[in-house]
Amino acid sequence: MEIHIELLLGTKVCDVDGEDVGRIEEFHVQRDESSCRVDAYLIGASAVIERLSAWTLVRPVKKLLHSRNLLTVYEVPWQDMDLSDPQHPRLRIAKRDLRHIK
Amino acid sequence: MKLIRDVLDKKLIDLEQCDMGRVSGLVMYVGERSQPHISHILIGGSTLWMRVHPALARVSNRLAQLWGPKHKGAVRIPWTRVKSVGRDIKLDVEARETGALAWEIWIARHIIERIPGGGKEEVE
Amino acid sequence: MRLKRLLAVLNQIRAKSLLVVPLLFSTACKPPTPTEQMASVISWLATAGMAGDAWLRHTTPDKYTRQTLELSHDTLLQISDDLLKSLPPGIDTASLDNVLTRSRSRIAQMARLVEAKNSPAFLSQLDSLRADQKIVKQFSDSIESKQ
Amino acid sequence: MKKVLQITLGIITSVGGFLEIGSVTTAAQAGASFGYQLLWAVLLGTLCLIFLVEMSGRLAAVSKHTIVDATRERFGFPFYAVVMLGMVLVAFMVLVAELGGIGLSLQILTGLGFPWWAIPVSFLVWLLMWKGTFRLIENGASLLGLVTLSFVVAAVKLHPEWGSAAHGLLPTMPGDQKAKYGFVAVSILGASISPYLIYFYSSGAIEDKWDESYIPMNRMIAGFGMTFGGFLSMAVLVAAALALQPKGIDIDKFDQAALLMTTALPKWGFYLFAFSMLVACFGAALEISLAIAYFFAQGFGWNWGEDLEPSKDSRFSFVYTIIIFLAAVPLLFGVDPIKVTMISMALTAATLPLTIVPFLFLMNDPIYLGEHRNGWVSNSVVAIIILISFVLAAISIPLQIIGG
Repeated sequence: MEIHIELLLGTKVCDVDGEDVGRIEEFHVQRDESSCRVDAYLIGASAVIERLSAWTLVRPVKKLLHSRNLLTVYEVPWQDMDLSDPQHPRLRIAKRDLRHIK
Repeated sequence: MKLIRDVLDKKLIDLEQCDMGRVSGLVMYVGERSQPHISHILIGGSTLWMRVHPALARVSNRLAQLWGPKHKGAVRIPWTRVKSVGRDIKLDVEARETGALAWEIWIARHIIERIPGGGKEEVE
Repeated sequence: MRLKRLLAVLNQIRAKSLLVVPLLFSTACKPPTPTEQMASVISWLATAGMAGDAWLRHTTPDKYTRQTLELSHDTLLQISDDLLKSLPPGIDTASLDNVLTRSRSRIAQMARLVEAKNSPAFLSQLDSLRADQKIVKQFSDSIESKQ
Repeated sequence: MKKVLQITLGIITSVGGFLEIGSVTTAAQAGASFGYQLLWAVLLGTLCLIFLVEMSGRLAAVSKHTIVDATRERFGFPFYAVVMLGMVLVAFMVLVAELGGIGLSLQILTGLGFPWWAIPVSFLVWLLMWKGTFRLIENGASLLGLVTLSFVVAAVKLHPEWGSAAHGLLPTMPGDQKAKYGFVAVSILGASISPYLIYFYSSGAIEDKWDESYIPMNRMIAGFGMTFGGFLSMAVLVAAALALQPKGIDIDKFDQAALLMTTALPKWGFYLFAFSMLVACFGAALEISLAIAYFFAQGFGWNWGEDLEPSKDSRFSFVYTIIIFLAAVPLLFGVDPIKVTMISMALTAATLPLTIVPFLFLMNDPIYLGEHRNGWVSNSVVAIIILISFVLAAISIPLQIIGG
């Protein structure tokens, strides 16, 4: 099945129980000789920072606020994402089992 | 590599260093069990306007039917033709043959060349 | 938490909502007060005077001078009509109307004299215009004090 | 030696290209209505512009991307589309105003009304774009633009009181006419911080093939060029404050502005004004048409370059051709260019955040700029400019309605 990345960008994602997780904001891909495989999806408002390449700007603010959980990004491995309905992507796992990065 | 930051909206350059537009969209192929991969790069057409609002995409399609080059819809370039991803994205294709320059050539032939001093679009 | 909310808000501002940026706005102005209208009158009388001075020194083209004088005349006519209707009580409307009408006809006369290249007559009109300008200024001061 | 020449040329270009109908009208209006009181707005606008221009030049030199390229890449097409809508609308109105300014200058010189000039003037602007090279447009227009230095001569000859002029560099509130004061202040800022100038400058850096070695030069050109340009605006303001304010002349029409230098330079003042405006508006019209075409071409990834033959970048040439002739239409119907100027300056102010917010992100991007990223000084300045831009955006339209 073909899915348009540019339209998937910004769609809301629910977890397996129907709980709101956030929006898809970025895609981790692995590129080799001829292919480009999607490893993981980054979800959550703060993933926008990733996409804007704005970490140098945000990091000092984060440091200033001494908070670890301030900017959370969920990284969802491709196996855990169900894209059978591209307009309503669902996780195959629960929100609490998700991995935070940064 | 990050797809939105490093690929989407980047400029595409062909074998002869000719600008051939920007990445308007990307097609991901999702199989039953296999790992999803990027199959095509999309250039132009209503892809861009679809990103803003579906209504704009409809308008752009309607207008393209009334006017412009024959080649309609977005140009699809297989990911296998990507040579490198850096400041710009370099492709292993010739822009003219992909249809990515359809509008450029159409406007050159129908308008610009007809104005004195416009020059010829094609190199002899 | 603030930052997080801000980012969430930023995220929500997608093109769809941004496109609703209000583009149409009215340029309608509120009606000018008598003080402002008097300022305009003075401005245009002074414009006519200054354009006249420059013409007498032969440093501006005839056509420009005539057009500027005509423009002053027309603009003054327009402002005076509205002004005289909205004056505060206690102002001698009749004599203000009188002096405004007089200066307008002087300006119109000056425009004709430019065409005839009659500098001496132009100069005498200009001097009388100056005198009228002073009277208008007094009116303006008393209007301002009554507001 | 070559560098010195380049810097000099760059500075001359910035000075010669600084004044246009917007900055002259707003500065003259400020001087005529409020004396020296609004000098601070010119100073503030110029300072903001210096920083923004320097940054856009640095981004282009290091990353080979203009602000427009980078905005599209980082913020995506939907955001770019919104900026495009705002930018094109405002720049189009400014172009109408500049073409009208040329027409008005010719009108006061010849007596033939400006609507008659709309078509010939647009045609001439278009012809220069069609046939000319980037160098010709940039250097030719701005060398001629040096005639605007006559405003400085006029201001000095009127013997300003330097003390009270210096006092005007600090913001003060006026006794009365608060709405008008605010409106003129916003218009001055809108005229100074003109997005098209920033887009034009950074595209010029690409056309001239700048690289990292140009960073110091870029700083000099931005700093000195814009400072001198700011002085020119201040000179207009001072001249208006001395020549027009005592007589009570407000500037509503171009014919009144034409009297600006007749007291200071009795013999040549009128013609110098007309010629300065003619040249300045002509240069600005060229720059704006180019900036609009650059904006489209860079955003969509088309071929572009003012030095290419039109058919080699047909979409780019098509955009400026269409836009220049469309801009003549309102003038044909006799729309007053001064009114268009005032509305477009307020609109520029209203859309400033769209142009400036991306700067904060782009200038901190390690991928684009590496070690040449903004330091904390520049970042604080950008933050302040963003703040100012939001305030301007919020107040410009209400002020336009009550004070305009």
